[in-house]
Order: sequence, then C-alpha cells, then structure tokens
Amino acid sequence: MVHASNGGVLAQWAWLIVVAPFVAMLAIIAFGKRMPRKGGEIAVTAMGFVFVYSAVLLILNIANGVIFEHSVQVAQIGSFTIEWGWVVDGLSTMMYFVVGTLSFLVFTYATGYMKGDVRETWFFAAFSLFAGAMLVLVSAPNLVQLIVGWEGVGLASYLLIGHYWEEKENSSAGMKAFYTNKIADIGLIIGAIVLGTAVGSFRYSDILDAAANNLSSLAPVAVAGGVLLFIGAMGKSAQFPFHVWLPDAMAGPTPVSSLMHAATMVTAGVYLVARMYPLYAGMASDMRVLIVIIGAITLLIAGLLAIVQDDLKRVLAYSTVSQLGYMIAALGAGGYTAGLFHLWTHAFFKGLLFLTAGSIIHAVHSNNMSDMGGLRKKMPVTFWSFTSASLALVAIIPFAGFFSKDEILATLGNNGYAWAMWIGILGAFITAFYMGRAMFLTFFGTYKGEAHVHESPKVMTVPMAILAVASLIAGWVNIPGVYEGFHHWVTERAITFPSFSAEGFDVAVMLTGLGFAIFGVIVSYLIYFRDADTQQARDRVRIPVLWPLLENKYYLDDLYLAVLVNPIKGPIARAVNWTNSYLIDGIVNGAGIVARYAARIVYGGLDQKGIDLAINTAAIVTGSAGEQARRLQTGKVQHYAAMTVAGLALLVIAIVIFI
Amino acid sequence: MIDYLALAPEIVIAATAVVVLLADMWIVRKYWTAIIAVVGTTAAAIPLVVLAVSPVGERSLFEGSYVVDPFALVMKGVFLMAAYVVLLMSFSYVESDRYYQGEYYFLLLLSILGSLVLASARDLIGLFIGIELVATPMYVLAGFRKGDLKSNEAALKYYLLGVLASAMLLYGSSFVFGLTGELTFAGIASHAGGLVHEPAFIMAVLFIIAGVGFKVSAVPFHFWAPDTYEGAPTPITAYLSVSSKAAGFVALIAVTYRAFGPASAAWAPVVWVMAALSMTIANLTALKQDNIVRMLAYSSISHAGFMLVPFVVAPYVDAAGINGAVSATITYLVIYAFLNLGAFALVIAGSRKAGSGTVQGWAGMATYAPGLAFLGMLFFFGLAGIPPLAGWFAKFVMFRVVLTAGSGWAVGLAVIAAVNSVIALYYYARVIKSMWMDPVSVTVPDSEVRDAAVPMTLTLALGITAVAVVVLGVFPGIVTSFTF
Amino acid sequence: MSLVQFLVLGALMFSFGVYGLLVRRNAVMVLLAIELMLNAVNLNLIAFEAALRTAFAGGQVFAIFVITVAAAEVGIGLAIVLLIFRNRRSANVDEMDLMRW
Amino acid sequence: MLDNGWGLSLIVFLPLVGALIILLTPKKNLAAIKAFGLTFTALPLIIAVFLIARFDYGAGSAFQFGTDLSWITSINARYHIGVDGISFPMLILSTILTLLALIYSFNHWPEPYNPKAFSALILVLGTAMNGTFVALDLVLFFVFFELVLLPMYFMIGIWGDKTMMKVPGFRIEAETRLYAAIKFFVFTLFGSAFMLLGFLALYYRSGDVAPFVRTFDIPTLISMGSAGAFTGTFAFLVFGALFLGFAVKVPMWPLHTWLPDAHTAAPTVGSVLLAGILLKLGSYGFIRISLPILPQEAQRWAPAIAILAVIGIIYGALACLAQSDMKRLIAFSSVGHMGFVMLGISTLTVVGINAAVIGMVAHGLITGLLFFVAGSMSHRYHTREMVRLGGNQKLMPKMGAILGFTAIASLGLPGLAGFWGEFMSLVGSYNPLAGLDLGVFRTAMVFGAIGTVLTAGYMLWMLQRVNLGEPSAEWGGHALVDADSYELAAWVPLMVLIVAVGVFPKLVFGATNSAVVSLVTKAFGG
Repeated sequence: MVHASNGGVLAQWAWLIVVAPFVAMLAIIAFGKRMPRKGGEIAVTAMGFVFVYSAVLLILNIANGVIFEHSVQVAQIGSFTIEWGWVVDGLSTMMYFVVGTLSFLVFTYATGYMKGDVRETWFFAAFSLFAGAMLVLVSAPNLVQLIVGWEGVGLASYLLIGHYWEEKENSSAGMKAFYTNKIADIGLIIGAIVLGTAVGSFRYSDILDAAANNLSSLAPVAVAGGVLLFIGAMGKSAQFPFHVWLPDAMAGPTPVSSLMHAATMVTAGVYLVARMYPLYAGMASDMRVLIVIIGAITLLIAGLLAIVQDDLKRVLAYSTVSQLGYMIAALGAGGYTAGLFHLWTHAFFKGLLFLTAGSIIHAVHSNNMSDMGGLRKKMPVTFWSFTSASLALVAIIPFAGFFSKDEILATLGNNGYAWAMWIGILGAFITAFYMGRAMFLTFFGTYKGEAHVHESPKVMTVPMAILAVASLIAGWVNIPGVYEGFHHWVTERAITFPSFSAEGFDVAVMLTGLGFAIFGVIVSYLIYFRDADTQQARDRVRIPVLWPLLENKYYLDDLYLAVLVNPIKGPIARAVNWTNSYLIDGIVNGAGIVARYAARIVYGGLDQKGIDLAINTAAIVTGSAGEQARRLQTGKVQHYAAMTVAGLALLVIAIVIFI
Repeated sequence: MIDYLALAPEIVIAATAVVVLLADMWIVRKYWTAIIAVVGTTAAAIPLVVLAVSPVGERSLFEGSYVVDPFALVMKGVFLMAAYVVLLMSFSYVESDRYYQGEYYFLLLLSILGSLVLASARDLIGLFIGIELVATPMYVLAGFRKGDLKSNEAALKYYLLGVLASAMLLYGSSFVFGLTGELTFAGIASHAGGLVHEPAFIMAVLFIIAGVGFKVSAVPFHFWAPDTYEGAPTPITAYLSVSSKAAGFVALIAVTYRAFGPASAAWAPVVWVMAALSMTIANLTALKQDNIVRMLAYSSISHAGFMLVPFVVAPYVDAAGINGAVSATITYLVIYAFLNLGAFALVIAGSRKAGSGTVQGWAGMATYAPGLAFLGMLFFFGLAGIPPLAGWFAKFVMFRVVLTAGSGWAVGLAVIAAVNSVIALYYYARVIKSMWMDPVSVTVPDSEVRDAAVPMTLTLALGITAVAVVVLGVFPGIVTSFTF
Repeated sequence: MSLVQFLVLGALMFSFGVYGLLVRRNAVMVLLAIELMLNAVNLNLIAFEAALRTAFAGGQVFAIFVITVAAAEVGIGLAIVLLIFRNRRSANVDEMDLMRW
Repeated sequence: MLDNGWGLSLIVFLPLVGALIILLTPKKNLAAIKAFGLTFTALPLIIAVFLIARFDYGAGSAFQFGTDLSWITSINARYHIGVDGISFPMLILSTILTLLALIYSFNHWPEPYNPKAFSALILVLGTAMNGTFVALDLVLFFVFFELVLLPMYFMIGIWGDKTMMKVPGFRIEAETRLYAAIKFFVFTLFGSAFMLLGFLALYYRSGDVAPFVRTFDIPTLISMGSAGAFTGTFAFLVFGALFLGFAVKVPMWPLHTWLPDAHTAAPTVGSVLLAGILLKLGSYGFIRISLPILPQEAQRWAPAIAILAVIGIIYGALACLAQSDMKRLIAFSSVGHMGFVMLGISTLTVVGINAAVIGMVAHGLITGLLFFVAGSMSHRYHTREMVRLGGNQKLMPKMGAILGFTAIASLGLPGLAGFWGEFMSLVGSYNPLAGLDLGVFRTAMVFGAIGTVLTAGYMLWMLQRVNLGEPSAEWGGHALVDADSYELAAWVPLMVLIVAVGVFPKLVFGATNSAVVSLVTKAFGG
C-alpha cells in the first residue's frame, strides 16, 4: 500500500515503546526491592504503556496504513553506518501489538504467579529486559540493531530459563538455549555481513530495495545470504534440528515459557523471515523450498513428539515448535500473510495455554499430567480458558487457529506445495490428538495428585479470561472474502511485493483440515477419555457429537489402535523421541564434549608441553651452554696463556688465508 | 719549545704521585695521602677544562707523537672522572683493610697518569709506554692484599698474561716498524694501504690487536679478567674494569683507525670474531656465576664485546662513518664507566652489609637496605640496557652504527648483539630478583653490622654514579655533545 | 748478514719464550721466558733499524724503552713470585687455581 | 595552556612526579601516600577530559595538542608528541584505568604490604603507558615502551602469586611470581630488541629519501612510507623485526605463553593494567608504526597475521575451556580477544582497523573489570579454583551480578562494548583490502565467528561454575563481605563505559574513523 501516512507524531515518538521496558528494568534494579510488589508493578506499568501505545499504533495502521522509519546514526565507519532507529509499519505494528498485549497480560499474571519467589525483583528486571530486547529486535530498521535485539533476547532467555540456578540442570538448560541460538547466530551474523557488504548498508530498506531491483552486486550472494539468515531464524524459532533447546527451556518459570512461546522469542525467527520476505520472494527465491521443507519436517516431528510427553509444559512446548513449523512453511511457500496471521493467532492461544498450564502447575505443584486429572471443576476459569485455547490450537471453527491454519494449508496448496499441505493436514490431526489427550488427562477423570487444588487468584485468572476471548476472536480479523484486514495491516511496507495470500475459502482444504482436526479430537477422546474417566455417561452427555461413533467404538477402537494410534504412539513416536534425545541432543552435547576434549589437548598438550616447553628448552640449552663455556676458565694461568696464543695463531692463519 | 699547558694534567698527576709518596714517609695520619690524591686528581681537571675551552683546537707536541685534541680531552676527562670515583671508593676500603695507603694511592696515580698519556699518544712508543704505565702498577695493586692467596693469584695471573700481551704487542710493533720504517700512526697509516696483502704486516697488525685486546679483555684474550677481578681489591677491580678497559679501547682506536685504518680489511674480520665471541661466551658464562664480582667480570667482558661491535663497520664506511663508529664506542665507554663504577661501589657497600658477595648472600637486601636495593636496580638494569637507565643509549648508538654499514656481516653481528642483550638480562635480573623478591638470606650478619651506615665517601661515589645513570638515560644528549 | 737471519733468530727466541711461558712450572723460569720474548723484540728492532737507518733512529729508541720497561716488569714479577712463595711455600704456577669457572 | 604539548606532557609526566613525591613521603604516612597517588592519577584524567572537549574530531587524522622539541640532537631523536583519533582513545583509557587501579588498591594492598612502593609503581606504569600512546618519535616510543617493563616486573615479582609451580621443561619447581616475572621480562625484551633494530633500519633508510635527513619522526616516516620509500627484502625484514616486537606484546600465538603466567601471577591491579593497557601497546604499535610506514610489507604479511590471529582466537578459547583456575581462564580469554583485534588489523581496511581500535578499548574496559572482580574474589575466597567456588551469586550478590555482567560483556553481547570489535573485524575480514587473498580472510571470518560461540561457551561455563549453583559447604563458616565501596568506585565507571561504548560506539569511532580513513587511504590508497 503506497498511499500510507507517515504516522505523524505518534510514529515519531514510537521509540518510547522500545525504551519503556529498559527504563522499567533499571528502575526495578535500582529500587525494586523497596517496592511493595518487589518491582513487579513497575514492569506491569511499563508493559501497560507499551500495550496502549501499540494498540493505538495498530488502530492508526488499520485506519490508514503507516510507514515510518527513523534512524539515528551512532557511528560512521568508513562507508558503513551504524544506526539505531525504529520502524513503524504494518509488520512491526502488528508485532508491537502482539508483544505489548502478551507482555502486559503475562506480566500481570506473573505478579501473581511469582509472588514470594526467591528472586522476584530480579525476575521482573530480567523479564522487562526480555520484552525490551524483543521490541528492539522488532523495531529495528537495520540488521545490526536486529542482531542487538536478537542476542539480547537470547541473553534474557538465558537468565530467565536459568532463573532457579541453584539446580545445575536449570542453569544448564539456560546455557543450552543460549548456545543453540549462538550457533545459529553464526548464520545470522555472517548472513548480515554478506548482505550488508554486498549492498553497502545494513538497512532493510536498502537491502530490500536492492533485492527488488535486482542489484547486480547482490545477485551472486543473495541466495547464500538468504540461507545464512534463515539459519539464524531456525535457531530462534526452534526449527529442526535447532529445536532441541526449547523443551529444556521449560526449566524457567511458567510466565517465561508463556511469553517466550507466544511473543518474545520464538516468533523472532518468523519475524526475520517475514521482514526479509522480499528477498526470499525475489532474488533468493531458489531456496524457498528449503524453508518449506524445514518447516514441514519440524511441524511433523514436533507434533509427534508432543504425543508422548507426560509433562504438560513439554506437550505445549513441542506444539509450539510444530506450530512454528507451520508458520515457517507458510512463509516459505509464499504465504506472507498466512504465516504472520498464524503467528498472530498462535500468540494469543499459546500464551494462554501456558498461562493455564502455569495456573494448573501452581495448584498441583507438578508438571506431570499423570498427577492431574479432573481439574475442570476445581479450576473452572482455567478449564474454560484452556478449552478455548485448545480449540483455537486444534483449529476448530470459529476459533482463531482455524482461520490461520486454514489459510496456511490453502497457501501451501495453491502455491504448489501439495505434499507440504498434506503434511500440514496430518499435522492438524496430530495436533488435535495431543491436545485432546492433554485436555482429557488434565481436566477429566479423577484427580491423581496430592496437593490441595484451588483456582488461581484474580490477578492470574483475569488475564487468562481475556486471552480466552482473544483466542476466540483473534482469527476474525482475516476471514478471506469477508474481511481481509490483517492482510492489509501487515503488507504496509514501502516496497510492494507479490503476496500469495489465499483468495477466499478453499473449501476443500478447509473441510479436510477441519475434518482431520475433529477426527484427531475424537480419537484422543476414545483413547484417553475412557482411560481417564470412571463415570463415562456424564462425559458422553457433555460431548454429544461423538454419539454416533461411539456406538460401534470397539472395532473402531481396535482399528485406530491397530492402524493409527499404536504405531504413532509406539514405535514411530518413540523412534522420533529416541532420535531427538540421543541423536540430535547427542550431537549438541557431543559438540560440547568434543570442544572440552580438544581444549584439554590444546592446553595440556600443545600449550604447556609444546610451546612453553620449546621456549623453556631454549633457556635450558643456553644455560648448559654456559656450563660448557665456563669450563674454559680452568684457573691454570698457563692454560690461559696457551689459549691466548692459540687464539691469536688461529686468527692470524685465518686472516692470512682469507685475505 | 714545549707547550706545558698541553701537558699540565699529566704533570699535575705526576707531581701528586710524588707528593703522595713523600708525604707517606713523614705523615702519621695516612688518610692524608688519600686526600692529597683526591685534591691532585681534582686539580688535574682544571687545566683540562682550560684546554677544552681554549680556542686552540689541536695541540701537537714532539713531532706529532703526542697530541692533545678533543678526542684526547674527552678521554682524559673520562679517566679523571673514573679515577675520582675509584678514589672515593678506595677510602673506606683501604682503611678498613689497613693497607699501605701511601703506596696504594701512589700506584693508583701512576696508573692514572698512564691512561692520560695513552689518550694523547700518537706513536707506537707512546702507546707502549702508556699501556705499560697503566698496567704495571695494577700488577702490584691486584696483589695488594698480600696475605690473601686469591689476591696473590690474581696478581700473578694478571702479570703473566699482561706481560705476554705486551710481548705480543711489542713483537708486532717491531715488524710494523720494520715494514713501514715509521713509528707515528700517521706515518704508518701512509704505508698501511699498500701492505694489506703483506702476510708479515697482517700478522704484525694482529699481534698488536691481540696485545690491545688483552687490555680490553676481549675473548680470546680475556682469561685473566675473571680471576683477577675476583681476587683483586674491589676498588682496583672497578678501576680495571673501567679505566684500564677504557685505556685499552683508546689504544685500540689508536692502532685500528689511526695506524691501520687503510688496512681495515685485514683487522675488521678479526674484531668481528672477537666481538661475537666476547658477547656470547662471556654472557653464557656469566649466567652460571654466583659471586657477584665474578659475574660483573664476565659482564664487563661481554660489554667489551658490545664496544668492539662498531669497529667492524670500518671497511664499509667513509671518514664520517669512522667518526661515527669512534663516537659510538666512546659514548658506550662513558655510559658503561658510570654504570660499572656504580655497580662495584654497590658491591663494596652491599657485601659489607650482607656479609657476602654472592647472589644468594644478597637475598632480601631490599628489606634491610632498600636504598642499596634501589641502586642495585638502577645499576644492574642499566647494564642490561633497560630504558630509561643510561645503558639503553649505549646499546642504541652501537646498533645504530652497525646498521650504517648495511653489510650482511654487520647486521649479522647486530642480531647476535641483540640476542645477547636478552641473555644478559637473565643474570642481571637474577641479582635484582635475589635482592627484591627472595626472603632474607640466613648468612646476613646481625643487625649492628647490617645497619651500619654506608661510609660517606662511598655514598658519594654511589650518588654520583646513580645520578649520572638516570640523567644520562633520559638526556643522553649530554654525552653525545662531547663524544660526537 | 742479511736481515732475514736476524728475524728468524728473533722469531725463534720469541717462540722459545712463548714455549717456556706455557710449559715451565717454576715461576722464575717463566720470568726468564718472558725476558727471552722481550729480547726477541729488541733484536728485531735493532735489526730493522740497522737495515732501515731511519732518520730518528726509531728502532734503537724503541729498544731502549723496551729494555727499561722490561727491567721494571721483571722486577715486579719477581716481587709477586716472592710474595707467593712466602704465602704458599711454592713457586709453581700450575698449582694456583683457587679461582676458576 | 593545554595546547602545544603542555597538556599531553602533563598527562604523561604528572604520574612520574607523583611517584617521586611518594618515594619521598615516609612509609608511615599512608594518608599522604594515598592523597598524592590520587592527585597525580586524577589530574591526568582531568586534563584528558579537558582535551576531549578541545579535540577536533573533524581533523581526527591530524596529530593534536602536540609539540616537537629537540631531545637527542646527535641522532636526531626528538621529543615529538601528539595524539590523533587512534591514540587519543587509548590515552584516555590508560588514564582512566590507572586512576581506577589506584583507587582499588586503597583497600587491597597486596602482600607483602607496602603501599608506598606499590602506588609508586602504579604511577610509573601510568607514565610509561601514557607516554607510549603520545610518542611520535620512534626512539621516544621505544623508551616508553620499554619503561613499562620495570614496574611490571617488580609488581609481578614482589607482589605476585607465591604458590609453587612446576616449570614446564625444567625439573625444578619455582614460585609462580618469579617464573612469571622473568618470563614476561625476557619475552618482551627479546621482541623489543628486534623492534629496535627495525627502528634503526628505518632510520637509516630514511636518509636515502628526500629530504635526505635520517629521522625517527613517525609522521615523516609515514609520509615516506606511503610514498613507497621502504620496499623489498629490506622492508620485509624490517616488518619482521617490528612484528616480533609487537606480536610478543599483543600477544599473538605462538608468542603468547608469557601472558597466562604473568596474568595469573600478577597482583590484581597488575593483571588489570597488564590486560587493560600493556597488551594494547603491541596492537597499537602495529597500527601506528608497522602499517603506515611499511604498507607494501603489511600487505605481504597480512594473510599470515590473519591466520595467526584466528589460531589465537580458537586456541585461546579452547585453552580457556581447559582451565580450572579462574584468573588463568580470563588471561587466556585475552589471547582470543586480542586475536580479534589482530584479525581486524590484518584486513588493512577502514572497517577492520576501526574494529581493532574499539576492540582494544573494549577489551581494556571489560577484561580489566574481569580481573578486578576475579582478584577481589580470590581475595575473599583465597582460591581461584573454580571447582571450589560456586554459588557466589548467593554469597555475594553484588559481586556476582557484576561478574555476570562483565562475563556477558566479554563474550561480545551486542549492545555492549565487546560486540563492535568482534562484529566489525568479521565484517572487515569478509571484505579485506583489495588484493588480499579472499579465501584466507573469509575462512578466517568463519572461524572467528565460531570463536565467538566458543567464547560464549567458556564464559557462561565459568559463570555456571563460579556464580551459580549452591555454595559449597566449606564457605559456610566464612563471613564473605560483598563488594565494598572502594571496589564499586573502581568498577561502576567501567560498567558505565562498557554500556556507553556499546550503545553509542561513536564515543570511539567518532574519534578513530577519520584517522583510520586517512591512514588507509594514505597507505593502501583506499
């Protein structure tokens, strides 16, 4: 949309959004300890501000698109310029809003959840840093600032995941997250260098212009640069095989997981790909298939992994990875809008899912579903929130996820990635299956835990309720054919580029997807509902849709168990799980071990025994040479005289000969 | 008609020597002899200054066989300065050991006289007389601690090898005289060019260089030095390592440049070898010395090697280059003189306090004699050539000259010198380490010996040298304004 | 007689002197060897002078200086030897190696 | 008043004056010693701040506040001083660190207790370091460069670590301090002996070029060099000689082995100044002398330097992973960080050399702070063995937090000072000076990038072992006091600067860029 406004004063002051969290962080560090809520309120206030401001920007953008970009030069190095700045355009506005909303709600929730924590103040400081870094990343008008925010997010995640660092595995989990990202960041940094050098500037606008206008100096490195950046994105967005860090990241407090999965961390990779979309759509289009493949693999593998988890948060974690796979695949397939749309909806319901999980864990004092069950009575708000979010995730019309996932599938289909579409549909089934499983095991049947269960306090339930509503309606902003607002929001960009947003409902795809989703729920119901419950009747009443199928459930049961579930549940999933925990994790940890081993060789062997020894040996040789030299001094005067004479004689002879 | 002003310094010293000898007969309080000697030395400086400022540039006596020119004046200044410091060092030392003070100062003055003569000598006879006059009294003084076997041995070794060297010098001289029919350096130089390929001449030249090389204690003519230094009374050692060595270099400069300059192709390689060997062998040996005096002996041999380095450029450079080389050697001599005199003064003071003259014996001196330890830092690191202490500039000008030649040989020698300057650091630093970083040695005597004040005269000597070391290190221009 | 014969004789005397200096154990003999070397020099000088007949009779002058100095030196030498003999009842130069290395 | 050399001369020599005054004050009068020390380290900083205000950033390539007086006329060595955009940041860094080091010492006098001598040494060191950065005459540079040795030798040798260590190669055991001190001394002297030969060679060759006057004057030599005066085997050897001198100081692999010993042995303040400033003397020498005076040779040597630098990066990181001693780990990290600096220099590009300068500044701030903290911790725990530490965050929250911050900064987190040096030197090596082998430098870039990961690896691992986890039982009884006011006074400024330079790199680039641009254009024509 070229006819966009420059946003006026609001956009010019948008940098406040970025600065606010850091101010909050410093304030918390300074005198958070002395505040009644240990600094939490400062953080919430800041986030509230961000939320409001971003909402205003969003509305502004909806009203008449905004394109504003401002950069402050902080260094001039030869031809390179280093700038800090902020962008207000469709994409960033959307991200501002997502980050702002989620942060605001999750922070509020956290004030309740973290009450009386060992390091409450420190937590909120780091948490503000987390949000702030993400905003730096999102607001960046150039790759350097992106990297700054990018690594900042990584640092914050390291701090927060390792929040309970008294246990070694927690801090190790934080380090694992940081390393995995850092390794992927090699790609990002080198990619940035490659592109920046080719274009002569790190600015998106310049790079993307170059990409749009087929700049000759960019042409040879475009694909390489694209791939390298994508590697970076894979790290942050936990794409296969970099996804290993995300499940371990559960070591952190639940609000952290919530924010990390919904808004502030894993979305960064998707955002980067979207931001660089013109490059991928244009000069680097050759490698888009790679993106799709990675996305597809990830969504499938992660989905399968989610099935076999007992830890509720891990189920959600893998589901996040899988959903990210959808987004990445969509972007790769040209579904710019579709991918971002799923990011948008996913933010709400996944954030909510973690909040509910947190509230449950808060009550049950365990992460394991085997310690839960039958909670729906005891925790109604949590239950309904969870349900709403699950339905959104499972993509049941009219919940948010339905529209976005449907659009992704449609895009995949339309743009000639049918195979990916089918993987996606299968994924939909798997999603439905594990969510159903989680649902039933957690809320139905009988309570298996010990702790006294109670509904969480208002400060936690209210945000959940809000998000529950959001999970329902968030998808309505882009109903193809009805209202395609979201598509317009995010395509507000100085450069126009081909969008592959699906036109209208692709009924067939929609129905298939929906069908598979429902199918998955049913299967999970048949398997887990009964396992999880004693009084079947009441639950049958609750789910009338299932009546006809349940009539002849036995052979269906056998069928499903034999054909689908057991294989998936059993060998395949276990195989995948094994590969995951032994192969990939093994490689990751192995790398560490190898490095330390090499270290021991280099230091112990080369440095100490090699170089140092060589040099000291030189010293020793000198010394012993001295020993020999002093032997000349025999103390006998006649020896001296003899040597004097001999020396003279030799000199004479030598000279007489040589002259 | 003799220009007595030109001879005034020599005359004053000679007179003083006689006065000392006579005074020694009548005076009861022997230390007066020392005072007379100091007064005489100081007095000798006056005509020197007069000569220096007088408009007459160069005074030539006895048909040019005795010349007083700026070079001579500078060297005489150096000799008198060194003599002055040595006398200061001698007082307490001589008194404490109840020597025959009169004879001591008399002989010392004679040797000083010899060095003054040497500075002006411009023919072979003068050279010979000068060298012998410097050396002969030293034979006696080296053995001055009559009861001490080491001292006797030092005297004998010095004497025998010294006489051997003189014999070589004379034998060479006789041939030079025979081949050229000249005794003055200028005369010899006029023939030298044509005789470069005359084996007899070359041999003669080398005999002379060997004879002089003994004085500068350059390898392989250095063997006397460590033993004599160790055995002789420390002030005498200081004198040997500074004045006697300087005299040797004066002689060397005289014969090489003045007499055999045109034949430099014949002797430059020899000096190259002597320099390389002196630096390397002496440094390596010094690494293993525990007796500080003996270590300083080797260090002074290696310094002789460094001072020989500039000579090797003679074949490659023009007259200006030669002057540069001479100036470099003299500059080195001056700076080295201060450093070494200071070091030996420190040895006297330190050995008295620590009750031992070994590196281990000095351990922990910083704790009970921080002042001496500090001075030790100055002198030893100065000798090692660490800026901003004077030594660095000496090495600097030396390297500077070598690289003028631009010949591979010269650069090679420069590299050897560079490596050696690193090796040298080891043994100098060893002493510093022992003084500053090691726990106090058990051999250190009880407090009243240890805390006894350093004699005033010795303190004066230390002070003069220390100030010189620092000032010349920061403003080396002071030296070069005389030597260049 | 030609100059060369004198020079050869001088060379021989000098060599014998060196030899004596190197091998004789008794200090007195060593001193004699030194005398021999110095006199070789004198012989050379006189011979050259005889051959050259320089205007300033350099050779003879030089020779006289050498003789004088030699006398003084040997005197000192004897004194030192005497001192040593008194201290250690022996004048063997090869027994003296208190100081080495 | 501060112009024509006065300001700089005061900055250089005031500490020396202070040292003399302190030597004259009686040992007992600790207050006076502190007061003098503070005055004579603070004044240079104050003057430096004035100069910052007066510095003409537009003309960063010109030497400012300088003077040129005759010093040793006979060899035409002159007292020529001045600062340009490259040396100015280093000068300020050195004044700051000297002051902070002294403040820190005020309640951390190392054993054996001797405030008088110790603070005097710090001051002498200050003079030497400041002098090296302002010297514009090779001889003057050499003198200051060497003057650094003496105080550092005594600092390590007297106040150093007294534990016995097995000397590699020798059968003997030696006290760490003694071994380290002499090793440091001999290494550096070895290098600088050859450096001196190189200087003299330049001096002589300069006589053959118009105006046919032999000179040690750096600017003159630079203009000669950029005009192509020094070439051929001669120049190749000269560059080699200078390389030896500077590479030992940096230190570049494989001449680095003195560094871990020296850092480990030195007292806290010693390590801080050693890492903060002394290492920079080498890399500064490359930028100030080797590159502009011998541009052709620089191009010939660049790939070799790049390779050595990268080896240093990887090697240093791996060595760090093998350390159990906290201080030694930090010491080895310097090898890696200076590797990035040298990598930047070796690219011979504007970007690379800028990166090198900011890298030097950042490393000075960050590693200096790291050594401060490490020193204070070993002061508290009486051990540097990381296996025994742990849970420091619990025992000393402030110190733990500062350590964490610094470690994070040290691993080059974007937004903090350390990032720019690494990032820009990678940029530079992706696109080095035209004519240099792209293959070598791009490989170097990749390995450098891998190096950043390894850096993160050992730094976070160090944090985990030292800061995190439950404190081991042995510290139960000990009353461990958290960072005290002196320490904070010394550390907070550094932390502020680390953030400031990270967020607003123009603080450094603003001064350096124009200087570097003109350097590169003059030497390498763009």
